Amino acid sequence: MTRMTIDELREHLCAAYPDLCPLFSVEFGDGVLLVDSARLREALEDLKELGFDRLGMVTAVDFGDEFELVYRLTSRSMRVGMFVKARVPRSIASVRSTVDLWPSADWQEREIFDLFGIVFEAHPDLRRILLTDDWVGHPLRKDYIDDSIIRRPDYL
Amino acid sequence: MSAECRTVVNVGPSHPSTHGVCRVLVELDGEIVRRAEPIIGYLHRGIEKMAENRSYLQVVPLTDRLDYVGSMYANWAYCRAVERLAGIRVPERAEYIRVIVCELQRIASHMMSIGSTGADTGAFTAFMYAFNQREQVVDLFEALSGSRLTYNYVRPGGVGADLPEGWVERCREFVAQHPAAMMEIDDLLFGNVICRARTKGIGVLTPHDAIGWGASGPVARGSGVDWDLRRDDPYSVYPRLDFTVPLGERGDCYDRGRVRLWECVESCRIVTQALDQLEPGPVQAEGLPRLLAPRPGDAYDHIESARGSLGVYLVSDGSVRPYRMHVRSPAFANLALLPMLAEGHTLSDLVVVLGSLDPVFGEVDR
Amino acid sequence: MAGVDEFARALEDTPGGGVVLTSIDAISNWARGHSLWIMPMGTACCAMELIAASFSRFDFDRHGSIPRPDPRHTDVMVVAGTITKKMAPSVKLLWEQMPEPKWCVAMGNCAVSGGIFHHDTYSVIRGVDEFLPVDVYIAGCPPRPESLQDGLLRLREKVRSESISPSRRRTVEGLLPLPGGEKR
Amino acid sequence: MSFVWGLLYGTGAVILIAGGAVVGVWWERKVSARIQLRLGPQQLGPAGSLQMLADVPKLLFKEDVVPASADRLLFRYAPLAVFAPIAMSLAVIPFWAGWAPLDSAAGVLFFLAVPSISVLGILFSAWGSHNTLATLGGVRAAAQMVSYEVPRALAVLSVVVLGGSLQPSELMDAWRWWWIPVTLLGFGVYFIASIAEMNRGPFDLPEAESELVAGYFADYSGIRWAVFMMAEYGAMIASALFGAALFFGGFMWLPGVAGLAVHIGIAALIITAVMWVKWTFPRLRQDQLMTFCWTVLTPLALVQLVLAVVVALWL
Repeated sequence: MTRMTIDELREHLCAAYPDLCPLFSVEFGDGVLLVDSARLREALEDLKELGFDRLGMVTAVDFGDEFELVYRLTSRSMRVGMFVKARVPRSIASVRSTVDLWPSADWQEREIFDLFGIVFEAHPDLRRILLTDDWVGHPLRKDYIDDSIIRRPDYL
Repeated sequence: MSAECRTVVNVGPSHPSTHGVCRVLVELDGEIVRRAEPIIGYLHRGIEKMAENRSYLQVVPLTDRLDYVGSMYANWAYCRAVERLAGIRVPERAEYIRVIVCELQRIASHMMSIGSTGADTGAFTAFMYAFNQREQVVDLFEALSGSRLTYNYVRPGGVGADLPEGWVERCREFVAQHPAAMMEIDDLLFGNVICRARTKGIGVLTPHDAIGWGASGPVARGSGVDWDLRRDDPYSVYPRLDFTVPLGERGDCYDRGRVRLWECVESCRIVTQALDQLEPGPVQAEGLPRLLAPRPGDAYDHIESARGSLGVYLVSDGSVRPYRMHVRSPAFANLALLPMLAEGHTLSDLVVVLGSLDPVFGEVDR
Repeated sequence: MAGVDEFARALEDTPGGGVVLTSIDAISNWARGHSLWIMPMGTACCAMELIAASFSRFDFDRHGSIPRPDPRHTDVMVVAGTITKKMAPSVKLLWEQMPEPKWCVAMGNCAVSGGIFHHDTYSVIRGVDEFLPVDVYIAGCPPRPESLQDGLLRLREKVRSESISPSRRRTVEGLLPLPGGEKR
Repeated sequence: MSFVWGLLYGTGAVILIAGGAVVGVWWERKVSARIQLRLGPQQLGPAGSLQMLADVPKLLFKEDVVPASADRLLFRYAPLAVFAPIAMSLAVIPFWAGWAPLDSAAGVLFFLAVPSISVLGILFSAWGSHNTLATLGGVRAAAQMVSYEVPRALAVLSVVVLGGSLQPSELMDAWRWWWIPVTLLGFGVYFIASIAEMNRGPFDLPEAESELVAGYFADYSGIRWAVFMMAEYGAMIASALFGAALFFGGFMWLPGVAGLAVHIGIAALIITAVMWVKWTFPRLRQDQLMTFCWTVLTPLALVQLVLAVVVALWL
């Protein structure tokens, strides 16, 4: 069980799934697989087959017109981690849930739904998790407005 | 008994053994838990949103308040992400100091967890004994950073200040006495036949579930999942240090507790080695601008905290503020196991299982 | 407490009754002040210091203050930590469950004013005094247990000035509404 | 005449228990503090011994809350229903050679039977509070107190077999020092079963702080709660005094007042041991509690009983 380097990972990935190969890049020392939101589910399934048995983190980033979904996968056998990123348009912010692949996605997807308003299809129990059930809006969106927020004076 | 006979009991959000503000809706059939649903978010303070309006350095105090039992971890994980993003090289002495404080922090945090196992099972005295050990670590940290709880010590590029005079000796003293004190607490708690009966075979987590549910830290290692970032994804100076990763076998509350116990002893070894290898030098990277403005991109880095792999995901848009910060919280992932682990046990076991997952709600809710 | 109020009024109307009333006040205030049992409303970081306060090193039992998890048995609610909008109704409910006379200590910057979470956040209530009548504010993030000790001793001074008679009692604004309306 | 005597006795018992509880709570706070490396109450009086003088008036002056959803009648009188049987049980404890306040021919039986009535009070309070946690606590208490009656009674029975009487004064007159080694096992069973009877750690499931917050008295405030605490300490005092008499001879060691002092001293040691156990041991689970009672404690009590019978026959 030795630690795999990024290059080895790329080779391994390309050998197993040639169609994913061109989407692979390296950013700040981490392997990143940038996929289309339509193919996201497929790519994640492939990577699970490849040996990525842990879904460490799922989160989203608000880029204005689009949301970027970030999946952090870890493999115990290869001892390596990598990212899968996919962009979904803001207008139809919806993506297939991964709870059936990795149960750890359960609460994390609820959290993204809560704070970003991205809907995960086929999620068993998609409710707000951190905020109250009657909360209006999704606070981590950049355009979230709440009268109760007091802006901090810009000292820096 | 039919399903109609179920009683719904609300545990929390302010309950002596939820370790913070967690609410657990429990469906009971007599005393047997049929369904336990944790309801979290009572301490959701929006730290991730706040970070978007702070400069990179100003976020560090916020990370203190994430895992308030082990502030150093969140500091360090955040700083590693910033350093990766901005390409900062940290001086060696600073790395050693970070390892030392984080291993001490592991002791402090595990003391809290082991002690609260005592409190959950009703042995409050063991909690006091464990807490006394924690107080000594807190004293050491106070000498370092001036604060007892929220240290703000690990900063991007190094640490806040060099070790004060005489600190190394005090630290050695503490580390020397700690394993013996640890054994005393072990005798008082896990040596007690009632405590063993209360924790053995309770809340069994299989390795398969541990991996699938993203459990990490002592919770996963208690089930025999041999995964420790310090060894498997080595960071900082850990490759130069010799330590073993204690593993459990059955994955019950007892094993999780024992793993924490042995981790404390291992931490003492690590601290001793790190103190031996510590050499004079700068503790802060030179030439850092007052306002960091990393190039656009995103970076993730994680460390092994007392609760598991604590990761920080940072997105930069090139400005002086993070565009987005996300904390991958181990306690959040571990707590999601509660419904599975508590089912079929009694209400008394529920609090023990919850305690053995060692959630810190600052980190769970963020 | 209606019976006590009437009794106190009757005493005040009786010649010489004031002396008796003052004596009763002195005894009850002394007893209350020296036996301030804590309802630990610990939510965040300050809760750690609140725990430390009653443990071996600081040991508030020396002053007769012991923590009891049950609101019905306690006198002082120490709100230690950030109160979020989701948590506030629970805090208020627990406060209502405490029997009179009761006091509230806001421990730490978050409970005083929101502290570090005052700005830019959407879910934090800026100070517990937005919905509870706070008697003692303790600054610090988190305050040291010694500060909490000082706060409780100051609360004891404040208790000393109270009276069972309605006309001599300080007027407190009762329960304030939760910010953003009632939600439970 | 018997009414006046009863009134006098009742007042005496209440004063005794109240005084005992005041001293007991202070002592417990000091003992637990010592075990936990703390100091305990320190400010009022020497070693904080007057601390309870502040606590009791404070509880007296506290608001008496009755929850709106509570069954008012049951809720209000449950503390009395818990307290009264325990106060009554003090009546048959022999304090003086040939004398007990109520020297009934079935005194020992009285002592075993009457305090158990307080379980009804606990159920009243649990049901009356209209609170799930309290109800759970009350049901736990009922199961536990009824079960531990058995080994406790069997343990006491072994002394009765040796003495050949159920009348406290006669039993004490028959008491000989060599009963101590013979009934030592019985005392162990009596000690453990009594701890369970008075709902104290490690058998404090009905009021388990970390699970049920405060169990059946979770909704009681002020003086009503104090009555519950007094009942708990009263049960402890009664059990300790009775055990000191039956298993250790109590006042039989020395004549007169000195004997009484020895008796109280032994009882105080037993009480301290009860506190020591509480502050050292974790709490059992409900099923473990019942298993322990029926598979360990009851057989042991039976063994003790057989032993006592053999010794009694052999003599």
